[in-house]
Amino acid sequence: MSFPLLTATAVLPALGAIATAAVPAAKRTAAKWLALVVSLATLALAVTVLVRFDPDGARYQLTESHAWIPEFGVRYELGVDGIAVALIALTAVLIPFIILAGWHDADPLETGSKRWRPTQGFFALILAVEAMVIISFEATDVFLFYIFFEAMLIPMYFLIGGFGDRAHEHGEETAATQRSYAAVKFLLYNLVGGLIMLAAVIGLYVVAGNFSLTEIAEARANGSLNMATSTERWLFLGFFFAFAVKAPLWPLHTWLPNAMGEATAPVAVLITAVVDKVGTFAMLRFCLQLFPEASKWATPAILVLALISIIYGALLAVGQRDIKRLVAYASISHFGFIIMGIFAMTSQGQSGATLYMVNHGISTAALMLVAGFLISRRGSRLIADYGGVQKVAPVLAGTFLIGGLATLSLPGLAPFVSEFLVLVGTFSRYPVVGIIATFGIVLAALYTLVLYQRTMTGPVKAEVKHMPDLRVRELVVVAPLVVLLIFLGVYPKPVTDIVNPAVKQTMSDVHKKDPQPEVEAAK
Amino acid sequence: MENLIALLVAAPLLGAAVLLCGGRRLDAVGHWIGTALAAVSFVLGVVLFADMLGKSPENRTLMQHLFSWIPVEGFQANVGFQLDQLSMTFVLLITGVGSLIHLYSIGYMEHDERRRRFFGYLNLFLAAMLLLVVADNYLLLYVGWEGVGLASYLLIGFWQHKPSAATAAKKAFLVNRVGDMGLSIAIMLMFTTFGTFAFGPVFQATGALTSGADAPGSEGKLTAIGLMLLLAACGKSAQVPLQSWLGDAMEGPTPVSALIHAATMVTAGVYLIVRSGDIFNAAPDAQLAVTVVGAVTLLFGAIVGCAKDDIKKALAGSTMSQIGYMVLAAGLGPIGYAFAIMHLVTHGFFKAGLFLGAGSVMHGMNDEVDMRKYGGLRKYMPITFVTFGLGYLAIIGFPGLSGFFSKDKIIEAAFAKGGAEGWILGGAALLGAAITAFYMTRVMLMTFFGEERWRHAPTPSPAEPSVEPAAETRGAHAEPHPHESPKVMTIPMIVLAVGSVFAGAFFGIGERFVKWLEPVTGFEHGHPPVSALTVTLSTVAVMVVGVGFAYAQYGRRPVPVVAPRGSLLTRAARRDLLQDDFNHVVLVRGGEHLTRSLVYVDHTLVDGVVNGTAATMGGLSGRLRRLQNGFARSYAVSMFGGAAVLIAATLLMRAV
Amino acid sequence: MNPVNYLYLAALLFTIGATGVLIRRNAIVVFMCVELMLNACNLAFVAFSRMHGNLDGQIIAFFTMVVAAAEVVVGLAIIVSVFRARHSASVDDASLMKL
Amino acid sequence: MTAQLAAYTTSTGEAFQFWVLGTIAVIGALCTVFMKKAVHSALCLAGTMIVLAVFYLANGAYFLGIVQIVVYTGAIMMLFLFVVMLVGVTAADSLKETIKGQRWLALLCGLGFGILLTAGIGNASLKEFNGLGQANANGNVQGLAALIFTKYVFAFELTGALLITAAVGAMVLTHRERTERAKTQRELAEQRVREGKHVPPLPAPGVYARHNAVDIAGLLPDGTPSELTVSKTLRDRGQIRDVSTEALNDLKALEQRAEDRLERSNSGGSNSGEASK
Repeated sequence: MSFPLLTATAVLPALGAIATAAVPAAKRTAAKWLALVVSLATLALAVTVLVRFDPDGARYQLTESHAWIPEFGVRYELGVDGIAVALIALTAVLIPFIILAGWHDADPLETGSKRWRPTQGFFALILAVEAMVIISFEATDVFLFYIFFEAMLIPMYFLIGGFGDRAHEHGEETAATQRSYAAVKFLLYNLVGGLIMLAAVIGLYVVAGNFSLTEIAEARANGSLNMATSTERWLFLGFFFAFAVKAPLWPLHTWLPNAMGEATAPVAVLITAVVDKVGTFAMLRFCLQLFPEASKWATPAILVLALISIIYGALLAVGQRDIKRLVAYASISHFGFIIMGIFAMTSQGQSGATLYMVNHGISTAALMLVAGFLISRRGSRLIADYGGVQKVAPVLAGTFLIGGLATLSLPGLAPFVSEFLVLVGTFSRYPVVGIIATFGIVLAALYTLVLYQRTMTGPVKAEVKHMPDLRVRELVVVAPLVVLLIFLGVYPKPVTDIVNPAVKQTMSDVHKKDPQPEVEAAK
Repeated sequence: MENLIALLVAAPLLGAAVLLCGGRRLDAVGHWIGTALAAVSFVLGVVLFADMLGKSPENRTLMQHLFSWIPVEGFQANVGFQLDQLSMTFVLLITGVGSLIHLYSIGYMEHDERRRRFFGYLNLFLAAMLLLVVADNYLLLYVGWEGVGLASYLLIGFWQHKPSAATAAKKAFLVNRVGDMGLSIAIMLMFTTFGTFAFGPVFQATGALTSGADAPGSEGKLTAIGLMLLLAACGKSAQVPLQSWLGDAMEGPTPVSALIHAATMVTAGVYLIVRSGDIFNAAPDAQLAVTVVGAVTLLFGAIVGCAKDDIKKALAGSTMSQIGYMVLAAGLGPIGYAFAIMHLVTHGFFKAGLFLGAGSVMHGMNDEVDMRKYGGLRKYMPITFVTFGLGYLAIIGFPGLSGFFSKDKIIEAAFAKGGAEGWILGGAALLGAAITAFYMTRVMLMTFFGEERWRHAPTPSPAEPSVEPAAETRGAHAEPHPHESPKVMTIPMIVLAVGSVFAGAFFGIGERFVKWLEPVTGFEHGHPPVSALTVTLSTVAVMVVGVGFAYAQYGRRPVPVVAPRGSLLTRAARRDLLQDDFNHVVLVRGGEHLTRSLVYVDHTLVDGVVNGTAATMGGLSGRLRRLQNGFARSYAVSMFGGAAVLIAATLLMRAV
Repeated sequence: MNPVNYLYLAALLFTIGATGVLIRRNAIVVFMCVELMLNACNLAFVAFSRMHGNLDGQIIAFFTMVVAAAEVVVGLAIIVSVFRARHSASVDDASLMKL
Repeated sequence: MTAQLAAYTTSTGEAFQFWVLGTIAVIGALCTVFMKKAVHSALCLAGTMIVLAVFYLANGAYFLGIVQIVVYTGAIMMLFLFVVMLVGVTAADSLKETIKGQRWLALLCGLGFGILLTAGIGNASLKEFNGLGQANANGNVQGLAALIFTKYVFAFELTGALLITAAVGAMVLTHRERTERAKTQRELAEQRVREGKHVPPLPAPGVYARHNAVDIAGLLPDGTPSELTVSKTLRDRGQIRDVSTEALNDLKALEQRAEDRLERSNSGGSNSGEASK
């Protein structure tokens, strides 16, 4: 038996989490370094996965399979396709930056404050989330996936509820109330989704007799497993609901602005750039493969919801007064694009959606982390409290602008590629939807530029006059993200090469072919 | 040779990267690096041009495939370049005028502490613009298209401390985004119709589509593509209805206005239309829309130009109007493409020259932009006066100068459209020529002639209250001492003036320019209903009339320092014909209300449903918790009762 | 007589024991009632054993007795320690099990 | 009577035994529930258990019947009695209900449960009665042993562990580590003085020359009993014998008698006086 690479990739951060949590309270810095080193080692393993993965090879590679609960046919089955590899790489890349960006976020508050901030816990929880996210991307057993899909909520709950911004405009008491509200809201939303999914998972077991994604998908493909139309639809809805909450899709989105607003910036990045991707990823892997007919049946409704998400999220982002909530609503808009790309059922749409997941992760991380640096300097999340930062902290403003430009999908930066692919993919099958979604790019420009203008330009406000520019640690966080944004914008081929075969497979799972161009069709 | 194309783009890109990432260490030499790399690009352009001239006209197109950009099933986007005569024309214009303006900026921006960054942005602009014109497919063109938009955004808002500049930059970007939406929809339409969006295959497929009668509704598709491309062009080239950003864009430093908002970027829309000529040729409805937009804009811009007292805004109106001419010509089909580009090039020379002249005037007048506070400057800035004057003569179409050749041809072609359309379009173009002569003469007279109004009324403060101490050190409040600009600024002006004088004749005589472009754009001679000579004579005549009117109003009477109230039209024109007010009321206010109400809805309705559910649950459980009295025996009763119910249920199930 | 009557008797005893659990407050008496319920079950098991003609039922009853013994030991120990702490053996006095 | 039918029914002797002892068992169970004092409940329960043991024997479960008597009745019930003794009497012994509606609900549930259970048994098809003749052929104990040490050996081992755990658990629960030094007599005396209550030792029970039992309260000078003299446990159980009325009556009678005697002696005196006169 070969080395269980996938297990190792997931187990390493888990062990790291335990080790970090076990570091004595006095050695705070040691815990930070330990977490950073573990996350970097995980990155190395993820890169190994990336290298060992052969895009033209079998659909699921590096597979591992062991019996787990034989009575219920639950197996410990791991395997990655191109989409999963890309997302694992994204996760592994982002976590070190998140850790580095949150270096001081969990330090004990200045003396006199009663709040207890367990530094070790903060970093251990981040690593725990990483482990769970990675194994969710790897699991090819529905039950195994479900367990970690749900288990993720626990560390996230503590990350949101336990660690807020250092300063808060309404005082520590209010902040704690709002934080716990946000954390509970996050938990409840996702638990409800998860419970409905659990019912669907059990239903799937009753119908199919086991939990193996590959076996069920194969049985569905060769016709040996027939589901009644209504059964398939109900099961699909059960799965989709959970993923739509996680993703999040309108109107199940309201937990995200609260969670992202109250959490520290690195945790907010963890939510939107890493954890939420599990939702969209699972739509692609589970909804489409297990329930192809029901997916096609639900497409019109889902496209409408995605479209509403795009426009609604963008409009609300324009109306926000809080920087982090603005980014949250922008993310809702972007998730609308991703879901639209998945359910457009075209190669371009799905490749674009996958690419979008990766790119959105990087671009939001860049924007949100810089926003976090900004907020930590002034101690306010309100846009109106800033002004003229460009003058005092040009590098901060510049990176913020690049993050913003990535968010508005400027060509040359990575998100453009994915957004355009999604739009083209949607347009070629549903022209009206595509055109309406295109309005989203105008609105994206509006909220980004308004944010930039109000915070960075104009006369220098007295409160920001002595704001320091980015420090070395912060620059180390932002610069690689910016480089990645530019590189993947100019040369996304490495990612698309990995993703394309997997998308081709998914397309054949749902028995869909790309619409042919008219000229060739005429020939 | 092909590799030089990539270098052409790479040189300024490298400059931008070095200058923007280099930090303060490069402050001392940054401007020279920027200028040098722009010049390198120009030299490369010239080398490529020489190489091109050495080939036969049919084989002049250079193609280079660099790498596969977005390879996805069924969707292939490449990074590849196509350099043909059309692109070449643009390359030379961009790098040539660009280099000159880099040079000029060294002087103009001398006292700005962020000069290095300014040159970085300028280089970024050059790279994006070059990418735009040498791209071999629409998607890559789109990259350049947005790239120039970004550079324009950064440069308009270069003086970010001024809220007006930041707002203007944002406005420009947003309005352009609306146009970009058109371009992206056009690309999507091409992809669904042809399966590709590379120039060559698309134009081939267009031909196949129109020749073969087997694709019903194909013209509708092509018209849709054409209209979307037109929307894109409107955004970038400030055509009605997306013109509102150009006037505000004058908040940027003057070299920026000269390079981006006069000579190059704003003409990208014309490039797009001419480049997509094959599509427009097959979609007459779209073509008609193009001509209408052009005609409306050329009058719109001209009227706005008449009313503005801000010298740069007056020139911006003029730019809008002149691009209207080009768009009009481009909408005329093969009879107009070449003339559109020819006017574009000559306009590039003289308008850049005019802007640089305006910048030179402002430089000497403590950044004063109000022409009512100029007057009689010809004595103090002779070189500026001469170069500006030559540009002025060129733009109004003074016989023999470059504007005369290019504009006259467009008017001719407009008449040659034939029928009522021809008469209307031609008439509009002719009227536009008259108004052009009027407002340009107005600018000329108010600036360089008449009494020295700046002497009587010491400059109060510039139009925008400046909060930036740097601007104050430039002495905005002191009495101006008009003086000639340094050599580094005047030399580019002189070069551009030479271009404005001779370029038209060089291109126009013997149809040299038309023949040069013909392999790319095609050409057919138009047949105006009246003879060409009549058109030319009437053009000159209306020009003279326009000049006369202007002289009567501004040359013979003193110009009031404070603007008179003016007629309704004047007041409307001062406010950009109320377009901004419309935008403000409908889009800005409406949008604000929409977003505000949506925020409210999200908070109360969407979130309210959830919170309401939570509250209901809370109330319900508050009632239920009274059952939890803490007595173990009570709990035991419920357990026992539950067991009884279970037995009953089992029995019932067995009974059934 | 039909041996099923043993089952009826077991049911009756079980019910009496359960009711006792519900109405008595003295923890010791409650405990005794629980023992009564367990014994009723044992009787049923023994009767079942006879019905089926194998000893499995008796085995279960045997195990029940063992477990009951263990339970009594721990349960009474709990009662004693609760009594020491509160000076009361009433189950109603331990009523903190509420929201 | 065919063999088939024999399996369905039992001998008349067993039937007689069932009806008599069954009645006793039910009465014992009811008494367990309704007796006011825990001791009585425990004794009634012991009676029921002995009856059940007989039933086990009658059902062929000889081993279990003996175990029932030895372990259950002999050991466990005695444990109960010990605890009753330790805990003593509390207010919990009152049969008055304190939770509203609890009694009615309990009776309702009990009635419903009983009826349903009976209906269930009646509903079940319990026609076959194989008897244990075959299973007990090699002796009941041997049969059980064979099962316990083969099929149920794992469970058996587990119960062993359970019992050990239970024993340890009981010790842990009831054992109290002494956390402070025991007070010396001197310290106790000093504490008493400091508190200022009952500086002298508590008064002894009993009435001089009449009663010396510990459950009889001593009388105060006015003849009323003093509770201080009796131990608290007895007080709580209400087991004080109050002899005050008796004592007062005695006193009254004594006085009466004394009066009578004095009067007589007076008269006697006078008589004697008279006599002496």
